[in-house]
Amino acid sequence: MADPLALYRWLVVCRELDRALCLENPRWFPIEGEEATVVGSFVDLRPNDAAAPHYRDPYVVYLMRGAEMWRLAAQVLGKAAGYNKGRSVPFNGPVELGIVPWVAGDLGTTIGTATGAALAFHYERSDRVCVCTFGDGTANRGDVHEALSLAACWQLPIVYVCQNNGWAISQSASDYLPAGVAARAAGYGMPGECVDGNDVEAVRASVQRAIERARAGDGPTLIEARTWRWRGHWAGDDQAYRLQPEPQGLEDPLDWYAYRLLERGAARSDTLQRVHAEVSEEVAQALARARATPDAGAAELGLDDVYG
Amino acid sequence: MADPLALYRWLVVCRELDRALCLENPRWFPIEGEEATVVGSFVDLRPNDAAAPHYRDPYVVYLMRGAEMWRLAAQVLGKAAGYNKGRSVPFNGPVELGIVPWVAGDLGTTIGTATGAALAFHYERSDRVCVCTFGDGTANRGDVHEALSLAACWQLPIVYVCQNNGWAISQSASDYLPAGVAARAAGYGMPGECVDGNDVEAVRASVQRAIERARAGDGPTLIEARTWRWRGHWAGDDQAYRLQPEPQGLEDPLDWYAYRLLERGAARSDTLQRVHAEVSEEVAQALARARATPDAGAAELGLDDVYG
Amino acid sequence: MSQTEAVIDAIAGEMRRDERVFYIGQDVGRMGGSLQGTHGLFAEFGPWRIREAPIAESAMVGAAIGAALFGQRPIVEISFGEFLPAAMNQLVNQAPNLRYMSGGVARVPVVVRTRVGDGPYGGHPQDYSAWFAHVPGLKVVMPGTPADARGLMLSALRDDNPVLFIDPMALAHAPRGEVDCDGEATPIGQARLARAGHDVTLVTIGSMVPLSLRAAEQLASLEGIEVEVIDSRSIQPLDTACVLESVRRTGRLVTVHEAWVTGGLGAEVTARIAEECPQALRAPVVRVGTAPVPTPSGKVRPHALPSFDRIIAAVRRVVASS
Amino acid sequence: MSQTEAVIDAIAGEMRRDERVFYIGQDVGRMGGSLQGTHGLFAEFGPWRIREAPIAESAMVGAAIGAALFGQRPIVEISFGEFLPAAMNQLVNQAPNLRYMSGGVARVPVVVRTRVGDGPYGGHPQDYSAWFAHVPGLKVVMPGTPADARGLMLSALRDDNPVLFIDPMALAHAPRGEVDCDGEATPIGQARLARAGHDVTLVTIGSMVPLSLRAAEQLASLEGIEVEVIDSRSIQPLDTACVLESVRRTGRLVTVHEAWVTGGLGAEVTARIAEECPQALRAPVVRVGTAPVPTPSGKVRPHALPSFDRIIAAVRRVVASS
Ligand SMILES: Cc1ncc(C[n+]2csc(CCOP(=O)(O)OP(=O)(O)O)c2C)c(N)n1
Ligand SMILES: Cc1ncc(C[n+]2csc(CCOP(=O)(O)OP(=O)(O)O)c2C)c(N)n1
Ligand SMILES: [Mg+2]
Ligand SMILES: [Mg+2]
Repeated sequence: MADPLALYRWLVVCRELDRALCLENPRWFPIEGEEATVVGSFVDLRPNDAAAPHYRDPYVVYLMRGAEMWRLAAQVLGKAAGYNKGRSVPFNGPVELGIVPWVAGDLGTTIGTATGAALAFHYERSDRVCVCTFGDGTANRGDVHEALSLAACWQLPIVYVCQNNGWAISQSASDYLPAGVAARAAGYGMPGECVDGNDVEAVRASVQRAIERARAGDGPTLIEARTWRWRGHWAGDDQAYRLQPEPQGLEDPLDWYAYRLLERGAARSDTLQRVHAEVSEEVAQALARARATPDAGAAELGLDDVYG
Repeated sequence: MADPLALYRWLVVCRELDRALCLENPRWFPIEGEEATVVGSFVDLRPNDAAAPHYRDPYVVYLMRGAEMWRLAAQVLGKAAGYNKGRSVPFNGPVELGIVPWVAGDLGTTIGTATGAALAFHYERSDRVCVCTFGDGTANRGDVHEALSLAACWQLPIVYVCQNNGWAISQSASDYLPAGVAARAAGYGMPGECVDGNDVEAVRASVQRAIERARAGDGPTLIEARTWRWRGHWAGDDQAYRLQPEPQGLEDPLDWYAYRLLERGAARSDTLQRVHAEVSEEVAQALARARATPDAGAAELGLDDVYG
Repeated sequence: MSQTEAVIDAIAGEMRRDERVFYIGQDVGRMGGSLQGTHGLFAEFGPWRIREAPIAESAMVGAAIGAALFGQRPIVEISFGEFLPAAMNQLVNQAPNLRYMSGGVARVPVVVRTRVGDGPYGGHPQDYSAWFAHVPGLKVVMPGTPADARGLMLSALRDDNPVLFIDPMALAHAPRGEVDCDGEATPIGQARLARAGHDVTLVTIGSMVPLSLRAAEQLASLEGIEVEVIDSRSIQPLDTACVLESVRRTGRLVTVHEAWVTGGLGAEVTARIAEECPQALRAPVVRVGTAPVPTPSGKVRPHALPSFDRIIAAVRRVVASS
Repeated sequence: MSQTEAVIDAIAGEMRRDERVFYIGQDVGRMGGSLQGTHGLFAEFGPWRIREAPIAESAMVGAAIGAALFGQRPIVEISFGEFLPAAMNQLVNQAPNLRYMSGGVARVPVVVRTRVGDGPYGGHPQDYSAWFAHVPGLKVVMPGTPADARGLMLSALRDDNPVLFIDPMALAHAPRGEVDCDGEATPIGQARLARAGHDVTLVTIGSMVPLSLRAAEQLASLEGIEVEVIDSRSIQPLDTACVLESVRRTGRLVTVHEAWVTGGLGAEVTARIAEECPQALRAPVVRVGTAPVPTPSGKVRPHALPSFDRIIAAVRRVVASS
């Protein structure tokens, strides 16, 4: 269980690391603006649960599970020291930490795998659970439907969180989601909920309730966390397609949580500033360490790593 | 528009032909008990609309479109005179009559094709529509979700009718449909309705409303027609897996409609009996004619019919 | 035992031995599976381990992969090979990539069982097995005898990689054959010399194994042509050494499988010969498979499928042309 | 023109000429498509004819097939070949079967456009093109020059059968080449003699065409080896006559494509040689393709892909071994 300051720290890690990675690699998919949804969805998992984050900068989730930041940075830089040995898409995560990995780039497919993690836990009659996030665009893939159906039929211990950031590359969600994603829950006979995805406490509370249901054997839940993609689809995206103005009153999930902590007297502003400074330093060091390592190359081709 | 007696006649055609086909081919998938859903869904289509019936004995739909009964019977007997030249699964229908055909046996796939028929009509800005039925088991296929999403996004002129007969081969719908199928409509922002699938007038009224919406440019509808599979999955199925008793008060859709016609004075019982007799005779003749034709064979291999 | 009984024997044995093994499929419970392919398993193991799945092939395979990744050893049945395309993203973008893309860490002990070809049921005959050999990371096996059906299933279940296990439907219930129920597993990737011969090498698999053997017997007794029949058993990995050795002796190659010819197993076997020892070929290779049409139904089907007569004709041709 | 510009030119031309042609894809509107593959089309034709689709590849392809069946001539774009598996049931159980199974009645004039391989974008490189040649009923083309990109797209759009049109990403923006915008369509199923030579026949396709030509030039100038380069252009139907004629002259065959070797185009080309004229082969065939690993990313990728050096080495080997 993360205390308020630890929670804030994860939000900051999410943002600072992402910003740094965007500068390193214009093809990185930035998470800025969506930190509360990511952090709130995964921060309460136990180490032996499974985490299946959406592809958009999921590194904070990997870090929560114990991944080393410099090795993740190495993935973005295409270094041999990446957990993926430089082979896969960089947003892949280390499977040895209970992460459902990204071993290809087709959206929707990992939701089946995540559902299988929940099946493993269900089958062994443990109280382990899986949290699985996916995009609002991804929600239209057939695999999402099939996975939700299967999880509902078998009452699997999984929490599906749709990270609705309003966009799928250049398309606006208003064009491909005539109704909200949470409205789909009823069709599977599972609880559905729509939360403010910029409010880390709201996301966390909703996910916690769903996790409890899952641990108790009461099956899956579908949560829709409404947030916003602040930046382009990829870091270098000029977004010439964005014609509509930003929605009014968009919250910055970090500021929002910082204000709350200050209001409640749960933290002082210099403490928060120190968190930013520490994290910046940590990110800089991780990047420096990653940069100093060799690029992935012929040695990582790995003809012997295909079959085990 | 079918008058009451014509409507009754279609119900009888559906049942009598099916019974005869079951006797001819133990692998035929019988429709008995579900006639009202099939007939009610398709009877109000215009000739230039598209019909995409579920695979379970869809012949009455093909007949409504103008197919010749003996040529359909020929398909079940594996004769060269079948519209499919004996090549495909027998439940295939003639594409030249605006039917979305069954050219393989994988469930769900034809729903995409049916949605494409609606796309063609939408694209040409006509008021043509497509009616597409599918099973309650099929409803869990990813393709159904994707097709409904696409139709909702583009507001395509299509009516989806889930022919919920309570079974998918040996599985009971209570095991794979935690909620009704109509409950899924809200998730696509489309109207959804659940009707008594044994009441041909109810099915028809619901589908007619949906067709009108579709013609008017108001997009797709999802209807769930609740009916019951009286027989086995295939004609020769011993159904050893059926442990539950039949639901109470199951209506025979033919009797039910006959009673209504009689009550209202819309038909006399000897008229109805004559319909049965005429249809039986028609079916017998069609079968006899089909039987007398040659089996499909080497001449139908059709190496030149693969590409056009 | 029939091949189906032999497969079930292997599965039941492993399920008794290893709690982590369980089964996902449609109608695999009380009904006993398509072509009775899981007969008796539900009665012994119950609904927790013999799991009825909704019609959601991609989720079934995806869930099996995920469960394998998290410590179980599931079998997932796709009733017929015609439905593999519905789970194709899981089968080719996910299962075979997991180990390699995780830096060699992930283990994915999942068996995907399906059935292909013509047979007593007659429906859904499509045989797409060749596709899965194209994609590195999967193993693909197809038994041609009851003994191998049991032996290959045992190997598949004990393998830490995703294995596609393909039942040829034509052999589901007959011919029956001796099966040693305490016998060893059949190693994946080793072809079997089904019949020795010195005139022609015939490489075959699955349903075509007994047919090819019958053709070989007739050719030997009536025409004095001795055909060496190699049952490939595995499509990926492919046992090339065995075929090479044989073709070096016979100088003639015929390939026979129920799948289509273009891009099929026969193409790969032939290409490997042409890579290793083209000069050994004394006659043009002949490939036998389904005619280049979508596999038809009913009474048209026999005219599209490889047959006893077409095998005989193919062998005669390679003998005549050298 | 670049290949991408040439494809767009063909599409725009047909859209002007024929109202029934329209385009379905993701991000193909204002953004101009992945790799700018639809640049300018939205501005000219607007949202009715350049349709943005949800992330629902199976529905996209299914809808295009249905629209084709009901009188339109749609193009459906699957942004990257890696996503074809998500639409596999439509692509192989539906599109290629419609005509045959309807007794030769149905017409399915649909073009499925996708992109494969390494390239300026770098993502989603999987090349599954070989699968689609295995299944009767589809046509499969992959241009290797801007002129063929335009010409093959024109043919695809005018064909009454489902055509899978594959852009090799490596050639998306360069090299540029002359394109006659009033020129004829390139017939589907005819290979192109890209370079005449008498020592070795090299059959290639897509991204490997310019690379193979460069290798051939160097081999000619530095080593005096004259390589005949055949650009297959079409995977299904496959132009065998052209390759046979060449191999009969050169006695040596090298195949080069970006897809994996096992079960790839090279296997089928080689098998057809072994079926027709194995005795013409004076040296073992060499097949060049991606190494047998799931196609890796970034800096590992060049070590897996076929390269200039590997092509040179392959040619040297076939020359040395005869
Ligand atoms: C099956 C599939 N189709 C298309 C793509 C291309 N693609 C990559 S990201 C993306 C948008 C995804 O939208 P969403 O799920 O909302 O996630 P977001 O990018 O907004 O985080 C698309 C279409 C893909 N990767 N996989
Ligand atoms: C993709 C796919 N999976 C499985 C099957 C095997 N199968 C044939 S009919 C059937 C049951 C279908 O149930 P439902 O959709 O309710 O239709 P019903 O048979 O009840 O009319 C199944 C599972 C199939 N044909 N296609
Ligand atoms: Mg989004
Ligand atoms: Mg049903």
